[in-house]
Amino acid sequence: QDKEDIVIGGSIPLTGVFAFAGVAIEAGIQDYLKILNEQGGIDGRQVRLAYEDTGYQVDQSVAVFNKLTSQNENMHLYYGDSTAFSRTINPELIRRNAMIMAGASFASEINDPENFPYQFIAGPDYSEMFSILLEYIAKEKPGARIVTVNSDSEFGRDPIESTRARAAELGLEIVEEIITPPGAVDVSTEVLKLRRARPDYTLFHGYILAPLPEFMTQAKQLGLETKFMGTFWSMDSSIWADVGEVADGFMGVMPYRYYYDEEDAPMLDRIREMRPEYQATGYMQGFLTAMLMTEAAKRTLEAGNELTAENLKASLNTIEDFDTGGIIGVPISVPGNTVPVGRIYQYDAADKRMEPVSDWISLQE
Amino acid sequence: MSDLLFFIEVSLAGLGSGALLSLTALAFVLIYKATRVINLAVGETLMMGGYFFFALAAGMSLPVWVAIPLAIAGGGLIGAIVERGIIRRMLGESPISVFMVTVGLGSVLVGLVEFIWGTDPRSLPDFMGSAPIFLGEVYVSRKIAISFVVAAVVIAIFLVLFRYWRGGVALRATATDQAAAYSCGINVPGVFSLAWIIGCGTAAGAGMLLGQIGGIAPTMGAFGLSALVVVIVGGLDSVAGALIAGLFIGLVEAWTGTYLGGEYKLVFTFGILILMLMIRPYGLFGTTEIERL
Amino acid sequence: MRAPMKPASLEVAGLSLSFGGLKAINDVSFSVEPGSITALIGPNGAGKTSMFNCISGFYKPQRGAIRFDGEDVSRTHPPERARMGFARTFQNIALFRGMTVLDNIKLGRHAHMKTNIFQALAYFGTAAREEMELRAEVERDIIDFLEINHIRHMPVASLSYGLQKRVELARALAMRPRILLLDEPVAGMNREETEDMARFILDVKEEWGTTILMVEHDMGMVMDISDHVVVLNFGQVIASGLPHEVQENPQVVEAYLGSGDPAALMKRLAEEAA
Amino acid sequence: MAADTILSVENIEVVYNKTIQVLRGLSLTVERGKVVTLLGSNGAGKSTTLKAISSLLSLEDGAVTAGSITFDGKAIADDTPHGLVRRGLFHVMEGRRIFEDLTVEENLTAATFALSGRGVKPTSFDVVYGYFPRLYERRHGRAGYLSGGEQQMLAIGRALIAQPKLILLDEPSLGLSPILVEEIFGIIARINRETGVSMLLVEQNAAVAFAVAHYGYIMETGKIVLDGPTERLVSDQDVREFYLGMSGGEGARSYRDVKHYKRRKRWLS
Amino acid sequence: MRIATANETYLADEALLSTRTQWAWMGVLALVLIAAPFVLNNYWLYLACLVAINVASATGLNILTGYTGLVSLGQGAFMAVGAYTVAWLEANVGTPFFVNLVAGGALAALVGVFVGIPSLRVKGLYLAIATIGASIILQFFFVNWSSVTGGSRGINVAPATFFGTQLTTYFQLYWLFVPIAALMVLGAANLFRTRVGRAFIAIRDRDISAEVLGIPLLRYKLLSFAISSFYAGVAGGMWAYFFRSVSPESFTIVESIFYLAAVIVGGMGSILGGVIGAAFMTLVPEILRFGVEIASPYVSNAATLLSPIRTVAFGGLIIAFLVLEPQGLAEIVQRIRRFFHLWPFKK
Ligand SMILES: Nc1ncnc2c1ncn2[C@@H]1O[C@H](COP(=O)(O)OP(=O)(O)OP(=O)(O)O)[C@@H](O)[C@H]1O
Ligand SMILES: Nc1ncnc2c1ncn2[C@@H]1O[C@H](COP(=O)(O)OP(=O)(O)OP(=O)(O)O)[C@@H](O)[C@H]1O
Ligand SMILES: [Mg+2]
Ligand SMILES: [Mg+2]
Repeated sequence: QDKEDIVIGGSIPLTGVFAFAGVAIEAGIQDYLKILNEQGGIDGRQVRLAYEDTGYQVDQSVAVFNKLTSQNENMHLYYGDSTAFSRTINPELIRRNAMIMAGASFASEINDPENFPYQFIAGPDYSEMFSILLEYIAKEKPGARIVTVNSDSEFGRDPIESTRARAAELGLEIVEEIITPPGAVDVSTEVLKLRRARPDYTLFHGYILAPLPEFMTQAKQLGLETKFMGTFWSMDSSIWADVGEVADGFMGVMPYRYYYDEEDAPMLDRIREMRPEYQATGYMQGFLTAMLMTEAAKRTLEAGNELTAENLKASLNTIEDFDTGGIIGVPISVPGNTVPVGRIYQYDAADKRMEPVSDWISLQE
Repeated sequence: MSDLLFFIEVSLAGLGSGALLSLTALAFVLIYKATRVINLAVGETLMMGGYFFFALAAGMSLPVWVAIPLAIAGGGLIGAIVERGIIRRMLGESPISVFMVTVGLGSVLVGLVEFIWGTDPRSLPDFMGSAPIFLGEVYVSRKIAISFVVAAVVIAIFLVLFRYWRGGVALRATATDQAAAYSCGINVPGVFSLAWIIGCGTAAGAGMLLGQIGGIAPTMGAFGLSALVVVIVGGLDSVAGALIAGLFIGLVEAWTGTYLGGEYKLVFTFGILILMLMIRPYGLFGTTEIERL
Repeated sequence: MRAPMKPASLEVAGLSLSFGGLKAINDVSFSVEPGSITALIGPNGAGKTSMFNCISGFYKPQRGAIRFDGEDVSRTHPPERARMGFARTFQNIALFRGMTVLDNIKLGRHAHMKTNIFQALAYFGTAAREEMELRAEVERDIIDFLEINHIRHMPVASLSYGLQKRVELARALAMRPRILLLDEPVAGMNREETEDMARFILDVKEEWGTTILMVEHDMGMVMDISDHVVVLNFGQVIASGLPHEVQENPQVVEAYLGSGDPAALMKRLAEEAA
Repeated sequence: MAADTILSVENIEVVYNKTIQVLRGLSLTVERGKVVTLLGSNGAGKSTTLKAISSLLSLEDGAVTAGSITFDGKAIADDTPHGLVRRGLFHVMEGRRIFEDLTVEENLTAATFALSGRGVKPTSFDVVYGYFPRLYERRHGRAGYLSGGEQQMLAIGRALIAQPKLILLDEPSLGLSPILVEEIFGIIARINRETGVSMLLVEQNAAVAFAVAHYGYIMETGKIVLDGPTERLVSDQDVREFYLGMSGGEGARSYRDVKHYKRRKRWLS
Repeated sequence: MRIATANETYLADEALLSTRTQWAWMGVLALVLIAAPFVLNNYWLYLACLVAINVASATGLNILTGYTGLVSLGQGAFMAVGAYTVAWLEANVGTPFFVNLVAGGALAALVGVFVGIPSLRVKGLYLAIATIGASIILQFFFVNWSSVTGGSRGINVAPATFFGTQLTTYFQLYWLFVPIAALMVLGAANLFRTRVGRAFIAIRDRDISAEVLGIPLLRYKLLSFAISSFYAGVAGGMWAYFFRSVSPESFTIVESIFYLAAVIVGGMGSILGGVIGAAFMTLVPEILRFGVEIASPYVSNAATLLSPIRTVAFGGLIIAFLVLEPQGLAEIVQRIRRFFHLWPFKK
């Protein structure tokens, strides 16, 4: 039999600080592959995920990559778990010219087809997320006062500079930039700063949950009238479920639909059929990533080309007005390394759900 | 709002978190005083305290006032197990070996927490309420204020104990020379156990307070590192030093965080640490080691 | 046997050292003749070890001078003094417990060796040559001399107290001493072992021509082998002279020697009991 | 065994690190109220014997592998080291082992733990200061800065506070000036006389040990080779030669005359 | 018991390998190392390179901590200095890799000396804590000195080039890393045959008396820091060529703990110990990975247990070795050697 499986390799954080995402991502990828394979796979070839846990540590991610590549012949697609890994493995990807990679990192740095020719992001990068947030704010409240709160990590610092520029363009005023040391829990002094700045919007980035609830609690106690917003990794409704009343009204940018979204979406129906219980945002990310990757592979094979990284990436960039089955509410294109689309959702503590408060905002002209 | 008022608020918040540092530092001091061991796993024991409370109050839905003492006891139990199982076998080994053992212990505890509770951060059932406290116009976070009071009371108790109770002498005697302490009729294993149990119990208590403020996660052990700075500045064997240095570091962190930016907090505190080691190696109140030829 | 060196003289002039309020050494002056054995005795806490620490440079006296062969060395650091020819043993044995006897002895030569870090990393060449010379010399002049051939490869921690004291002496000898400071060389030894050590000390003086300054509480040995005795009390010199002169000095008897006779003690005890 | 035996050691063997055997069937007894001395050359195992009696061996990875030790009528096998102290056995260890970081007074306080659970009235520290006035002067200073002699006084002072029935003294004369040796041995004898406490005394300075002891043992490489009342020991030829340094006739021989030849002890041959 | 070998010359008595059996073993080892890259697959070659890097760094730390008794939790930070230097030189100067590695080592050594200054006043645990402080301060510079370090994103590193060939595969890097690591280990072993090494040990055993015996304390303590961080710097440089990207998050305090653990598990104050400790600690997680793979059909979500198990095993190993085998693996090796020495056919 010459129709061998196509393998998606995966350095996935099933444990460590990012485990909650990794577990969901793995499920998302697997489910999409199941759907795809049921439909006959790609060109009659089945697609299979070969992955291992990395604990969200770069050296482990690299080790897993090396292990999987030496064990699997037909690995043409890869899922990586962190910005540091994406960066570290980049030269090796270029050297091998055998696979394209996407992953859990939305780092702006990766959105650079020149330096990261064989990687992409199945959504907007962090700067683009902030752009989406700022566009929303500019529309809701022109000239609004904004405070950004970022964690002192690579993740947290990613969009700071681009945000400054974008806010200026949109006529928004950044009145304070707060940076918290990584792992800080006591944020009282930061809250005091916030009180002094009196912003209309407070934008968090570089956190998953903590210390956002404490921030919001104290701000509420102080009677601050500010709206709190976050980015993709803070947007899962299940992590907010435990926080309670304080979480009500938290907003943020989300590139995908939620599991429970009611708008018409055949893929969501399918997912709910396969998995009767709630699936986190990471699931959608994994699902869409797998969809885009395999689409690229499909287009490459259909064009009669070999599955090299170069060909795969070229095929990926041919994706235009592509229907994701409702995972994203509008047809998408991948002209470069990202899919710069998103929507603002807001948390409703009573329903324990994120509700859409805007239309889909696309940064593509 | 006036700058002065802002400064006072920031300083009060600093003192509040400083008190938590003091309490954690106290856990270092208690264990060091009796066993000459710098227990680098204090941070992780603190984390365990948070998770115990979580398991009892959220998992088993016990009332808070039952869960708190039980979680502290759980911390003590860790201390007891570690002391009986590991530290006691290492009597007479170099302090550095024992130090490294506690580093390993920290890793084991983190692994266990990830094993049992996973890596997701959690929030603790609230037992402090959240109505803010205003001292005149000055705002103080309720949780921080409560933590401050608790830490102050606990430290005061230990200060009094060490002043008037001859057990303090036993602790220090054991630390200086175990064989000689035995030969004076001091129950050396008892002193070891006691120090570890109380030290780890204190850490667990601090963990619950900290968890109230910022939730719990397997990474919260990093707080122990700041507390380490506190004990070095205050003196490894001084309860009063832990108190004063804790408040001091808390203030420094608040000021640098506010006026320079959060990213400067750690550099500043560790800068102070190194400076301190250069000028007064044994801290503000620590006992200098006697070195004679 | 190695060629004797030119013996060195040592002079302590007006030396004072205090710790906080405590005057451990108070304006002490004495001198040690080249090639002699001088004993420094005195009650516990009189400042003898502190004096040794000043001479070897470990303590910095507040006042006074230490002259070695007429040259003031008070400003030099311990390692420099080691290079000049100061060598010592310690009251509480200070051997390096993680090393073998041979390495301990070789270590004594440190200050006189030249291998630098790069030569050390490469080893072959200069470093190897120097090490071999040292080894040959140590074997010939020290290990044989002190009769410690059988233990040369043993870790010092496993040796008995008496042998450890002997290894300390060996290490001091490896320092090419021109003046040897011995701090209680026979403390904790019984009569037989003391006799052996006394013999070595005399041999070092005679065959190596080393000047020796010794602190010791064993009066039997001190009075037998030393040429000159200096007595300290409360950080001050209260007497000095030939052994028998000092022995009869009433002040010394009162502060330090006591009856000096176990028989007298026995008698006194018997009387008290009665 | 006589009824007034406070300590009896029978055929004990001690092994360090599970490999090095140090004591090979050593036996000795101490009668109540008596001072017994144990002599022997370096490394013979004297300190080891004392540590075996006070159960401190385990701290140095040593163990009693055979034989038995009875203190005050009861085997010590089940006692913890501190339990033994509280039963009235106090070990003044080799090298003083005072608590350097504590003050003189705190060192004495530490010794009061020996009285726990015994229901005896604590001794006033003045008793110690009475015997050793120099300690009184330095009672608030850190003990680590005391001179050797003062530290030895403190070590003995701690034993006094503990009100023991038996004191094990390991080389109390080590590093002390002649007059202090006399003084301290005088005090040891006085303490023995005034309080009736029994003592087992390990010494290198045989002459003074014989001055205070009623009975003596001489050990060599882990075994007792000679024992007897002091009067008998001091007249033994080998003891005179090897421990008291008297060659044949009267008085000690001079160190200058000692030559490099190895003499042999009778008890070894 | 081993009977003392009666060597005829002092030279033979002081040689590193004194018996024919030892030479034979060394020969076997060399052959294995030469044959390995032709036999191993890419993954194992990757691990072999990683072991070489870790051996170099652990051996350096062993000089400082195992032999000189100065506990350092800064080895990771020193490696970072080396790695950044190499990355910067590659990006801005383009000097040959060998020069870069030496420069990385040298700069790390310089920083090491600086960090070592507190050892003038403090030792033991206090020093260990000072090194934690120093690495946190270094970390701050890595994050904030963006113009040189690339800030929190770090820098990418061009591959090492050797006579025009880019060393990009693990097969190629193996031939670079293993000889360098071997040379460094040999250097360390040599060190302890000379006065420099002896001085280090003396400082570890009792520093104040070492001074009186003629060893300038500060100079030697700093020298030890310098050598140790030089080793770390070179190892960090190799790391940079290996992972080809350096960021502040590459070298955390956990890395430093890893190296200290490697030295402890291997055996403090034993060159052999540093080497096998580093190899062992690098390979244990991989062995656990295979263990989990085997268990995965029987245990549900075995994959998610891997990381906690590793974390526990990492700490557990440190504890177990310190409690049960304080001399480390080196001692176990010695014991095995002694055992075989009793065999009928010895050398
Ligand atoms: N580093 C120090 N700090 C404070 N006091 C000290 C120090 N070193 C010595 N002393 C004090 O100085 C005095 C002299 O001590 P030293 O050790 O020189 O006495 P010594 O004559 O050697 O006595 P011994 O015969 O008992 O050894 C003592 O009172 C001692 O307590
Ligand atoms: N902790 C130990 N581990 C291994 N061997 C030991 C230990 N302690 C003592 N020894 C060995 O046991 C033997 C007896 O030692 P011990 O200290 O009992 O002798 P001692 O008679 O008291 O001698 P000294 O007069 O030197 O005090 C010595 O050979 C010594 O090397
Ligand atoms: Mg002295
Ligand atoms: Mg002894």
